[in-house]
Amino acid sequence: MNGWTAAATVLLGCGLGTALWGVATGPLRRRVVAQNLSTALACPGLLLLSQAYGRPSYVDLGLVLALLGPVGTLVFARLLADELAEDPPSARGVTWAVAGLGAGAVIALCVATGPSRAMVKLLVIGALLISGNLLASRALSGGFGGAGRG
Amino acid sequence: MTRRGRTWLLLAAGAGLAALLVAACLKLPHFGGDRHPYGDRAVRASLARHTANTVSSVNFDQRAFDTLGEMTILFAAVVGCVVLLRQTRDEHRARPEPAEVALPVRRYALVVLPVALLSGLYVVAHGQLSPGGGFQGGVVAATALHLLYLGADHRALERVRPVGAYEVADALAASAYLVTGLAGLIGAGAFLANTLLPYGTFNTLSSGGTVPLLNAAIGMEVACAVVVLLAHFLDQAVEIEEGSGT
Amino acid sequence: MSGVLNVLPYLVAAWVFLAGCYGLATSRNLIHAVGCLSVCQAGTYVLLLAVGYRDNATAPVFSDIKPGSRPVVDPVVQALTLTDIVVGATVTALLLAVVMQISKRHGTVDPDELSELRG
Amino acid sequence: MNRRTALLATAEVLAWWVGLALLWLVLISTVDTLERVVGAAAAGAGALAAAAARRAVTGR
Amino acid sequence: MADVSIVVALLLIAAAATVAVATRDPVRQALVLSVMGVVLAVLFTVLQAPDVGLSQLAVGSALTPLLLMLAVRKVRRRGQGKERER
Repeated sequence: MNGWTAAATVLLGCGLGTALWGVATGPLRRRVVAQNLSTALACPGLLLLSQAYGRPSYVDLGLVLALLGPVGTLVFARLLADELAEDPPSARGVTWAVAGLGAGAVIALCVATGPSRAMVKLLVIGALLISGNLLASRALSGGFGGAGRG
Repeated sequence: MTRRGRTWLLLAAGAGLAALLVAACLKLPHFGGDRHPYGDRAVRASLARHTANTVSSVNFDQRAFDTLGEMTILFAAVVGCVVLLRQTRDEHRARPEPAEVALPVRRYALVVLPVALLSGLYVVAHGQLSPGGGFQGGVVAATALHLLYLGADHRALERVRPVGAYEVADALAASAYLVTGLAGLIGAGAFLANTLLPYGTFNTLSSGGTVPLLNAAIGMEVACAVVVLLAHFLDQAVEIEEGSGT
Repeated sequence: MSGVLNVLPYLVAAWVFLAGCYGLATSRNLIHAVGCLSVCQAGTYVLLLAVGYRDNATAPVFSDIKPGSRPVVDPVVQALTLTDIVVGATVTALLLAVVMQISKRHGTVDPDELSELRG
Repeated sequence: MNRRTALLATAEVLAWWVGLALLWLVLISTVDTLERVVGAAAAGAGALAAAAARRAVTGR
Repeated sequence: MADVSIVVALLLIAAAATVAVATRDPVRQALVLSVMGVVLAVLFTVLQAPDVGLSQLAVGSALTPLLLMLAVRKVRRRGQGKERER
């Protein structure tokens, strides 16, 4: 048992639990935000788990989630553009808070790894994750002006 | 049968099934137990053939014939979709007007597309070493292409995605798997036998005999299959309309 | 704790499977039914991986650990599950294609209305 | 297509290729010759895709 | 401690499956299924199956939602076209 496992369990349990609750109830605008945050929270969780198990090869999961998670949110932003335009979601505070959480987790992991190839990989994943999620959040609140056709 | 009656029948049957399942669960070997005879043998066989990722060794060496079956299901499902979603005589194509996409979204799509494609290829190429393989990497690479639909519109996607070429590549990849298997049959006496190529140094790209080759064939097959599937879905959802309009 | 944990994963797998079946049977929309079918499939993934788990073991991937240095979980069930997931997704696509055809032919995706049409 | 646009297109592909090849070196754990060759090929495919995507979106 | 993370992931999956079935609108169900895919990937990771988790992430995060949403869109567009003809 170690602190990394505890941190990952708390992050995933609380974060994904909240995201699940958010996606299950409320209006559509809250559900899409919760879906975006679920990937933003799960990716640092997976990276922490990789450190907890002492397996650098698990980092690939974080890489794929950081790349495809925002793509999934863009799918919803694109195909629900009409519905979301009537009632645009605004979750600036939560999005930045979660992005900060992800950045904190990545920095902690980088410190634990020390300067090496693995650290650069972690930084790349962190950059992809945070930029992707901020952008997906931006796309949800009106990134597809008058779209919904093409 | 009325709706009410059906619900009662469902609940009764579900309760029976649940009782049986719970009874079965209580008799299963305990979760986390130490007895995994097949697993231990699979790990030993995989290490003997210098394949670092045991799961890939099971998929593409020890149970390669089973994977051929899986690939056939995938291929059949894609053929089924292509047949079901073709444009019929009473439908016509309506060109949708180009979508307006915010500039940051478009830039993000253009930057992440090659990065995701490279990651997909990385996952395929290192399938026999680290977690990953043809099935996962193929899906990642195919999804990467569709960023072009999300970041621009369907017309831009169509410019870089000739569906015919992907259909041919899909069939070629499926035959490449078969040809590798036949090479084993001719050279080593058994279909898909992994004894032809040298096993190489453990934990390098060329280790594992035919595993990397089959891995690459599956990666290409899955990627092309997903592209063809999504192409037909996008056609139906975005372009094809009913009625014999002009 | 460990007494419950001995069977909890199997019970969760059964619960997920039964929940999916319930949704499938009571669904009023064929697209929703296809989603419920993928929930059923998730139950089978959980069952398979729970059977292969070993306490305090790690993944049978030796790119970053020395073979034999740590106990590993069962790779056979993992191989079954991972092909199942990708093939399952294409089968979902096939079913959705059938749903789109039904909607085109009959103008509805409610199974109840569909059976009325036939009778 | 005149000389200038051809030169610009080549530069674009080359820039993408260098960036993606560096990314490949970050992703992998051990470096050897075959790894470099595969990485160069994968980066080439990625660079061509990037240039084609950019043209499909902007150049009509 | 590893046991705790397994229990947490299992409970999350049970909850996600229940919610996915109870959400009757296909669009909202697609959102729940996408979150459920992420939760499944986490469960596979704590069960020490990164290959399977990668497979689930690749399929569940973008491909399945895209297929479901395109099907919903096609069915809805048909309905709208019908109403316009009347």
